[in-house]
Amino acid sequence: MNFFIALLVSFLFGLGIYLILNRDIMKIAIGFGIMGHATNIFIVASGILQGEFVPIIITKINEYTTFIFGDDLASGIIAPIIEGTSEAGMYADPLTQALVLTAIVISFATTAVILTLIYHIDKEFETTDVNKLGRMKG
Amino acid sequence: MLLALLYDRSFDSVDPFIILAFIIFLPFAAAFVLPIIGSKMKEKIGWFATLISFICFLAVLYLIPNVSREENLSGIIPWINELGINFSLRADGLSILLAAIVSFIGIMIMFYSNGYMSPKDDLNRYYQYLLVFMGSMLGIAFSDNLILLFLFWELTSISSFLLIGYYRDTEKSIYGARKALLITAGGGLFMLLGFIAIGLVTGTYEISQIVSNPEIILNLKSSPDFAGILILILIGAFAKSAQGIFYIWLPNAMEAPTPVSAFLHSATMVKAGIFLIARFHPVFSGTDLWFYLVSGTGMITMIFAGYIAIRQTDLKAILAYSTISQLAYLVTMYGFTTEILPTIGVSAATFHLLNHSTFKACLFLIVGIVAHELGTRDIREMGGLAKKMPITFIIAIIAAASMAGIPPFNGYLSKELFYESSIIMGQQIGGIWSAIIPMTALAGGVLTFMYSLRLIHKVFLGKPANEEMYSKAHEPGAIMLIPPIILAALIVLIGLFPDLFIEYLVQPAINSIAPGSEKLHVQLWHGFTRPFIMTVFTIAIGLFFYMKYDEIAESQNRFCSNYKWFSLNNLYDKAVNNARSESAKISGSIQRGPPTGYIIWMLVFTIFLILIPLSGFYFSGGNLFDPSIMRLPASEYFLLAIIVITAIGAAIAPKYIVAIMSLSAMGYLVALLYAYLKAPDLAMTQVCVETLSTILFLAVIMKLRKKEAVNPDPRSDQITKLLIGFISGFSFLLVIMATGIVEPFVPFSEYFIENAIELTGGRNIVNVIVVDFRGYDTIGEITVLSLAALCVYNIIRAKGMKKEKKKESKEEEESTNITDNITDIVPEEI
Amino acid sequence: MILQIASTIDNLLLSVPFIYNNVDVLPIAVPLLAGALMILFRHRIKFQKYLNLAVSIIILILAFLLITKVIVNGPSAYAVGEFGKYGIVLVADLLSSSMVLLTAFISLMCVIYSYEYIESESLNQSYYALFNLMIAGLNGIFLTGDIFNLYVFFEIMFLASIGLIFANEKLSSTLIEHKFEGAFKYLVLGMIGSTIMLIAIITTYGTIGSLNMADIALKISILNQEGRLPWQIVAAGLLFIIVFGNKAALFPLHYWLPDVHPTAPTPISAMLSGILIKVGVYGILRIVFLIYAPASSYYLPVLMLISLITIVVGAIGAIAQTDLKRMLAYSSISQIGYVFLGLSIGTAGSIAAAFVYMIFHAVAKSMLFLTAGGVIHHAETRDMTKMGGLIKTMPFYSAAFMIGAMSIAGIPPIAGFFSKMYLLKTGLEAGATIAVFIALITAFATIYYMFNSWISIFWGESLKNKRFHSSHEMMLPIAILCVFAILLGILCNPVFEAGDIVASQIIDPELYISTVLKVIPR
Amino acid sequence: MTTIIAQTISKAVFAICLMYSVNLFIHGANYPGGGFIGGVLLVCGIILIYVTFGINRADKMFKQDWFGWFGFGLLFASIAAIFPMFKNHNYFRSAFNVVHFEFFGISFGELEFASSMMFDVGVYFVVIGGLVFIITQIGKHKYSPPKEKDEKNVSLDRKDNIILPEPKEETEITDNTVSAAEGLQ
Repeated sequence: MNFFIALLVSFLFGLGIYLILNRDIMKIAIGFGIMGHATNIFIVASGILQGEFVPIIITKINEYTTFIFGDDLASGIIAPIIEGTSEAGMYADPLTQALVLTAIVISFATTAVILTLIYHIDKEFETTDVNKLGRMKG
Repeated sequence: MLLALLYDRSFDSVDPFIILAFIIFLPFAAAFVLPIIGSKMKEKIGWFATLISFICFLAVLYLIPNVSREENLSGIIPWINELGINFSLRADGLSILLAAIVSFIGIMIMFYSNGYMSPKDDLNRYYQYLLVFMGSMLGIAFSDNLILLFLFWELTSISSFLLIGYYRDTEKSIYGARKALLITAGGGLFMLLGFIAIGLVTGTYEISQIVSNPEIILNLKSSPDFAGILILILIGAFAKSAQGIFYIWLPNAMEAPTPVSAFLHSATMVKAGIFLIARFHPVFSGTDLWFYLVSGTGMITMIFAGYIAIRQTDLKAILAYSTISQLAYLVTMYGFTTEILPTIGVSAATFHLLNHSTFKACLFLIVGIVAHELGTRDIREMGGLAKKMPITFIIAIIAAASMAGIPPFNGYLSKELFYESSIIMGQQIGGIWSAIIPMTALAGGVLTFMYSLRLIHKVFLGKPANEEMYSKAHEPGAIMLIPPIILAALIVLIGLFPDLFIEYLVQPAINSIAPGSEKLHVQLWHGFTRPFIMTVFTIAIGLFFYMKYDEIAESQNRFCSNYKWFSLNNLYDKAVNNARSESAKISGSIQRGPPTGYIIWMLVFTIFLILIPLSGFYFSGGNLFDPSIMRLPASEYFLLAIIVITAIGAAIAPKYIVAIMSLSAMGYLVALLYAYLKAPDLAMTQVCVETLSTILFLAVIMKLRKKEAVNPDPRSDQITKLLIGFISGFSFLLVIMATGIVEPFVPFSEYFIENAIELTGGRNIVNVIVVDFRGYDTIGEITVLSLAALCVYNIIRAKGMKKEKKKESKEEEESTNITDNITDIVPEEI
Repeated sequence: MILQIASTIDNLLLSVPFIYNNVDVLPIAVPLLAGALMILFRHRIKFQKYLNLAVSIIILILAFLLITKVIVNGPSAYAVGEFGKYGIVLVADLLSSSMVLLTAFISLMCVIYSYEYIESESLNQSYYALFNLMIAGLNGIFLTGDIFNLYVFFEIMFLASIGLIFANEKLSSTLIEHKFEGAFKYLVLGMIGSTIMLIAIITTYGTIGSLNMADIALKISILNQEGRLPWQIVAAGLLFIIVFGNKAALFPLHYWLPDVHPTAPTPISAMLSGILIKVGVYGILRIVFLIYAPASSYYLPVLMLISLITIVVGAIGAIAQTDLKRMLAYSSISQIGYVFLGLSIGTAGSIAAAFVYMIFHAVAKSMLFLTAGGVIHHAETRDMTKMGGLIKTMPFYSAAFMIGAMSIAGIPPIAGFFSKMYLLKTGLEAGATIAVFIALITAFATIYYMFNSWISIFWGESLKNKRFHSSHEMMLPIAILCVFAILLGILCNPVFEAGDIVASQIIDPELYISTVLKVIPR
Repeated sequence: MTTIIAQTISKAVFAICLMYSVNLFIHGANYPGGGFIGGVLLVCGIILIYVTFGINRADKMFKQDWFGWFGFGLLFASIAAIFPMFKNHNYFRSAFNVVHFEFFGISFGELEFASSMMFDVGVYFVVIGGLVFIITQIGKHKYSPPKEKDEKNVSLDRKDNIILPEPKEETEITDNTVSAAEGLQ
């Protein structure tokens, strides 16, 4: 896997973990957000097929076009989309992208839950300090 | 006529196994249906229970001729193969002896209880427990499988626990019940381990196979685990029979109703440990360890318990310590392995087993009568009852004399045997032991004589100490008198005609322990032998010391009050009372409360686990970095740098708004990164989701009290956290770096790319995977989304107990642990 | 005989091909569908109640049919979408199908209990939906043969359990702040666990190129035979241990459990302690003995060590507690340590023992929690020191609690004894004497804390003598579980036999792998 | 932000979002897009309306039971997944068919009908319903400490040892709650 992406991912992980250990409850949520991003980047970047092309097979071009994310954007700015079916190695790994799609949703869902919880904890404990969340111990 | 009926063997065709199973299950079945019958019979339910035990007794009697002919009465039903547990029953002499004692004393006790228990008590429960106990005791007697035996063994512990705690409101009963359960059931656990170990060494749990096969026994004795097995099993047996350090539960168990004490804690349940020792006698005996552990423990307990019994003032406590002491006789004798008359110890012990049950049960019933009439069990409040209760007095004399070993009662016979065996044993060891062992036996006898005499003297003779109570006292009703009379008659009968009982009960038992042993000969008069001389000495010395009885008791009391810490009870109480507070300390230091510590533990553990294979790989010369992968377009460096900057911004900004905005910016940049990584779907999704999550964050922040992060930790804490973050980030880096396809394998993605159009008709492979190839994941994903919505809904509407915060916290401080309360009622005996 | 009955049922089932062919997926599909229906019918209270009961019973029947199919025909693989190993394969071997059956059984009991116990508004609006989706998640975890799918269903179960923790009970005795605090800890630790799980999954995928468990297992064993097992694969397996250990509450990961289990509403506590922590056991069984089996020499010593610490720590915590439900939660930690002890010894016998232990513990512990719910309602407090003398007013509950306590403490003839003995026996056979001895000492502590709490709840002076109208809907599940706790003890042969088969399937995963790889993609 | 201009613009943006989201949804199989992205985009539009108009007004405008939406979506997706079973196929088995529209020899193009499309409809609904529900729930909620009166009632009930169903909490949010929009401005 690419070293710099890996460095970025692990840096974000480290940062996320540091934030999760933070005293402030909101920072914990932010930490999870950062960690979620790190995981997602990791998943995308660790795709086995490191091809040059977006994983969309185009056999017939210009059947109809869309007005923002048309072929131009897809093939021009980001990566070229080639014509005709071709060998699998030419594409970026589609499976990891599909997995990330799922992972994004799941991390959004958990973020929503934790944010609701944080809001209620703030109301109930009258603080955002995690160290005060120690009423149950032993 | 009864005997004639027994010998009319018209049931010979019945499989003995069925009879055995019937004997065991009848009490259980009766206990099960008892509430139904109880609702009709009301307070007369005791007669039903009596009937059940009578039937059991008859069935046991029916088996006696078979056993004395040494027929093989056994049967087996396979139960659990994996554990080697079979429902196998077997009746030999020893089990018949125990079963006869259990069922006979059972009849007496249930009969007696009809008079003793008042109709106001919860009789159904009482008789249920008693019947369950009787069934499990019979189960112990007849089970041929070690694990089956253990099953019944623990059932007796449980039923004893319930019976001791019968008066469940009083703290003393609770204390006693808990103590009995912990010691007997806990000891049982160790015994279970011993049984399992035996099973592993011998390959079977069937007692008859282990005991009868000399090869197996030899195997076991030479096994390196022999000492461990023996100790584990003896722990169980001693705990049950209140020997050694485990004696402490028995005196407290006297909180049970008196018939229960008579039944469980003198006549039968405590005999289970003895029974086990007898059962394993053929396996373990003959080794030095056996003698030292068994006889040693027995002798020490015998003297110690007898000595402590002197200072007791509670009638039942005296009897409890006397029981411990008497059981110690049995243990001592079973520990003897002599070359001359090799089975003398076993014979003596087995005979005494029977005798002890009769006289001790009888004594307990007498005590029950006395306590019932006077309303107290304190020996200092009594006196002169002989005039008021002449019949009780006579019975008491018979029983006490038998216990003290005075001819012509049965206790005398077995005590003579005890003396004889101790002399022989002492001679065998030689040296100073030839004096010490008989002297110990003699000392035990003297102590027994003393407290037996005291019992009669203080209760029935002399002047009444409490006139008021004395005036109320009178002879009890026939229901309460008949059982002790029968028992007393039995004591006399065995004393005068021992041969009948020996032939049908004792001798088969001895044979089953030590096959082919000589016939036991007992006579009331057999010349001026050494045992007889010892008996004379016993009485003489006993009388001499009885003069100084009060002084001895006084000195003991002084010792106890001066050295309170010097007692096992104290140790037990400390352990039990402090268990909760001490473990609360430990648990509190592990479970500290705030989540941060928990997260740190989790991460540290994670890092530790990653380190294991990493270090293995590194030290075997692996290469962690592959330089070929360090290439990236220049434009992307810039993107990565901005992502890092925004992330740091989100991390350090104290104001929430800034942090959220920074996080949001980072999210959009990540979307751009996805675009660079050739994932247009992802980029679009990320942009939309990031927008929504920013809105969500903002919506929450607006409702918080403060819009700023709390002050950070002290610097040292922060450095620790940074360090943990750094190390975990680094270890993840190593894992991530290493991720890369191993050559020969074809990834799944190729299948998707090649077959997408053909199978699904879609060209966007990512989307096709999402809704088609792995659509099952997606349905999970939308479920997660719905669940999040439901969670939010539930969290918002969550309600808890109405707050009484301040009041409750005060109460918590004031309230003491339940175990603390018990310290007050710790009995004063050692 | 069991085989005969099973094959008869199986033959009968053959005549209904719709169910016979899809019985692997129906335990997941039916509750998913039911969950959606419950959301839609949330205003029709009666209908929803009966629908839910019907669905629970249907799932139980389906689980039963599934296990008979597995018993008769061996492990079966079911390709969702018919893409073979490339898609998602559901695999039902005896382990997973028996877990499904256990889940269906315990959840039916908890559902019946909930009718009376959960506040009506909470019950109608979200409870049924969450409950059904949680069952779908659990069954999905047990049946799936795909590691990423495992992650997804893991999240379903996780979020559903969080939602259920916040269901309101009638006469609640939990402070709302405790609920928030416990749930926060649960959520935070669970989310870290999820992140770690994703990393482990992707590391595996990035190295092996496969997401199918059987496929990965095969490829890893090939790599291992060639002697070039990459270290990150081993690390991924260890990371999975963190994830599942977190769910199962192994020692340094157990912190959330004593806070969460007691604060949840009682039927949910029963589900959490009965089933949800077993998910961790199931997962580790799959990880250690199937997917990363060649590297199991790394895993087992670690597991053994932490399981022993878990046993002791749980027992100490349980002794320390005065809060009834918290004591039970700590006891769950200790007991799950026993299961892991059996698992980490790693012989066929000890795995079978761990399996049996797991099942018996599930029955006993969920019954104890349900009983505790009634007791707490009656006493109006969770503090055991403030209770007392309840045996007079609630004899049924005292008997049930007694049976449960005996089972947990391992006193015969209740089920728990046989599993504990099996564990000790197989442990001794495998030569783990010290571990067995520690387990034994802790078993003694178990007797102490279980009976001590029984005494302080049911004996002693009765402080309050109030009448408590325990409804039949609350007593019925307890009674059924009681009967099972006793009957499973006396008639435990089928369970033991199943345990043997399960252990043999786990030790030798070849059958599993070949079953999955035989499925042909279209 | 609750100016007329913002409100008008947001209406327009909502319309564009709606159209584009449908477009994305239909394109999903062949181009970037799909039910999920389409749904999220529409949610963005809806939330924009919520932000600009305030929650209560926006609720009145949409008159939607978002709770039901995701229930419906889940049901739809489930049924779409189960459906192949009735055709003797496995769960989630997909099929597609390309239909040529040809009348009187004139080709009107071709349309592709895929079963996964049906499933995608479910996804679409769940995403819209779920996300909007989450955000509006969090936005709507206003913390109110339990009233004294309730407490007394409950404690009285407890003393009488009769488990009464607790008084139903009002599920509908009263009008005086602070809207998220105010918070978001």
